[in-house]
Amino acid sequence: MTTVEQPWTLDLEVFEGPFDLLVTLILNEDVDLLEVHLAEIVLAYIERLEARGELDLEAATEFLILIAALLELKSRLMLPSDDEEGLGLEPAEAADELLARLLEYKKFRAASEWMHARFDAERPYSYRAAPLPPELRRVAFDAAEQAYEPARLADAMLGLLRTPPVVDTSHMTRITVSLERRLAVVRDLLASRDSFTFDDAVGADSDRMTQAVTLFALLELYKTGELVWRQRETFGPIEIMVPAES
Amino acid sequence: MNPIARQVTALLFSSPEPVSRADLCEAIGCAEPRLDDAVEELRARFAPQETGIVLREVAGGLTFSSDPEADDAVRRLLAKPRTPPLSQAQAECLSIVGYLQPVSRPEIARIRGVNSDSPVTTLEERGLIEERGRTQFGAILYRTTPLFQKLFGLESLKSLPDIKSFEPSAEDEQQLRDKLLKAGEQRVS
Amino acid sequence: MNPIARQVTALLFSSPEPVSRADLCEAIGCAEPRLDDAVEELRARFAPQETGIVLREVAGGLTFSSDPEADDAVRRLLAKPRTPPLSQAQAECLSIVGYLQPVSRPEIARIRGVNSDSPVTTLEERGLIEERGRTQFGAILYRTTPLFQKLFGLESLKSLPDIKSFEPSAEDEQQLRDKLLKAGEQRVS
Repeated sequence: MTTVEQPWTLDLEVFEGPFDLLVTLILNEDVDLLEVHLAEIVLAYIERLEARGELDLEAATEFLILIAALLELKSRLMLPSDDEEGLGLEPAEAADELLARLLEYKKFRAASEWMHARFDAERPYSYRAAPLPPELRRVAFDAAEQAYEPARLADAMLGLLRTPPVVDTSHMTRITVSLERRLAVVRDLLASRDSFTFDDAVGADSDRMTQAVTLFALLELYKTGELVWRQRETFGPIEIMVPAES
Repeated sequence: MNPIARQVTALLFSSPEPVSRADLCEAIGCAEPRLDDAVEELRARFAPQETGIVLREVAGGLTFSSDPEADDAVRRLLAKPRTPPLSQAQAECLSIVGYLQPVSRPEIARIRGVNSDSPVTTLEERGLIEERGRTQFGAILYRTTPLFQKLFGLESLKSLPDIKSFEPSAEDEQQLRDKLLKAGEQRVS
Repeated sequence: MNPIARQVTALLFSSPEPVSRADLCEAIGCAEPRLDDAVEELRARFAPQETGIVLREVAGGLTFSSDPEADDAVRRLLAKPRTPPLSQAQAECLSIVGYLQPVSRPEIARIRGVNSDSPVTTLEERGLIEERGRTQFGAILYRTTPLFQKLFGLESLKSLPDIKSFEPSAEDEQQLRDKLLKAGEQRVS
């Protein structure tokens, strides 16, 4: 396995959404995925969204979910399949599902390139912008005959009365961890102690989503200068500190 | 046709207003005498009973119009009854105005869960709905027109299909309105 | 030009929208074969680099546009900014609506993996897509508009390239699968 000396850089400007990024990432021949630090990509991606002035937590969450799917795939591959209990999908199925979605996305991505090319090719054609005179836009009352069915109005009304069913989100509790809440927890810790560890910040029996969102909260606070952190050894505890006054 | 004459043709075709010779020269980037030559060529090419389009020199400059020999056909084409099929957005707005009238634009948008200015304007242009006063906050209220009844073959507004038979809880107009607003909010959230 | 060709020219010039062959026949009062001959004559007359106006067959009908060779001059005259290009997000949403119509916002978001409300709204504002009914759960469904066909030079939706031509090849698929599994395995270490 080759070692990549030069950190691989990713021009995030060109990506639309996490599928786009993932497809590229996975298919890029020059990239050894071992060398790609997912955390850096997450950070760069979020920063890009923020720089564009559209840090949309929903989009950020979608992205985290996608990255999580990749990590989850990995973790499931670690387990012998008969050990799996209560997990909805077998690893192969999980991979198939992700693959199917990536392929579907890739198809429309290709179609969008055709749309771009066609749109550009057609732009130099100008059509006449001479609208109909207002008197020709409606039928004269005397000449009017029945043209529409009243049932159409009732159908439209009934459509408007329908409401979406209440969606059962119990299986999604993992992603209801709020960034604001995690930020508050970390800030409280910073206010009460000089230093603490990542494990302190997430709590003893936290789930993966809490860990991911807490990490995101730490990245945010690191960026704003509210904290510094260090990890003395690989896989060692992450220490978080209030920055020294300069 | 020579290239400048072709450009003049494209310009006159694209502009909704007559164009002065000075503006034509500037847009094309050519000198006035060369433009005059091109206009002469166009005058012959787009003469009456030549192509169906005629070149005219009016107060503001040069312009094209359709050849008067085709007036009857043009009228037949454009004066066809303007009753194109209703889009879904238009049908929804029309049914809201039909059943709840008078109703304001913001209320229509709340019920549908999306901005509805464009379909409302089209319905008004087509004469299916009209303004009828304003709310206390100044929003325009709409109601249906007699033309609406004629185009739907309705003797009166009472002949609108009965919603109660589908939606028994919508006893009266106020209940229907409340239900619709609630459904609209749920769809948006 | 023969009289029917002249009438067709006048009609296409006057109508703000493309006109179907059937409507042309009806307005002129002529049989379809004679119309077809006239259209052939127009096609030669209003070919690119002939007169500055070109005949186009789009959105289910015939229409004129200015010749692309005059694009720069037209823009200078009308002081028209170039139509803003499609953003990548808009192009993806437009492809999904174009091929899957009618399709709802949540479905578009599912395929793209990101919330797509903003590009969908922009496409609607640009007149390229429009509402077409609702799903059984009340989500608005979208389809493309005739303007989409016009701006993309499509005679009808059937003129879109076969969606199969965009499907990743079996080779691509295999490669993606291998790499995906490999990515999963590598991460185990």
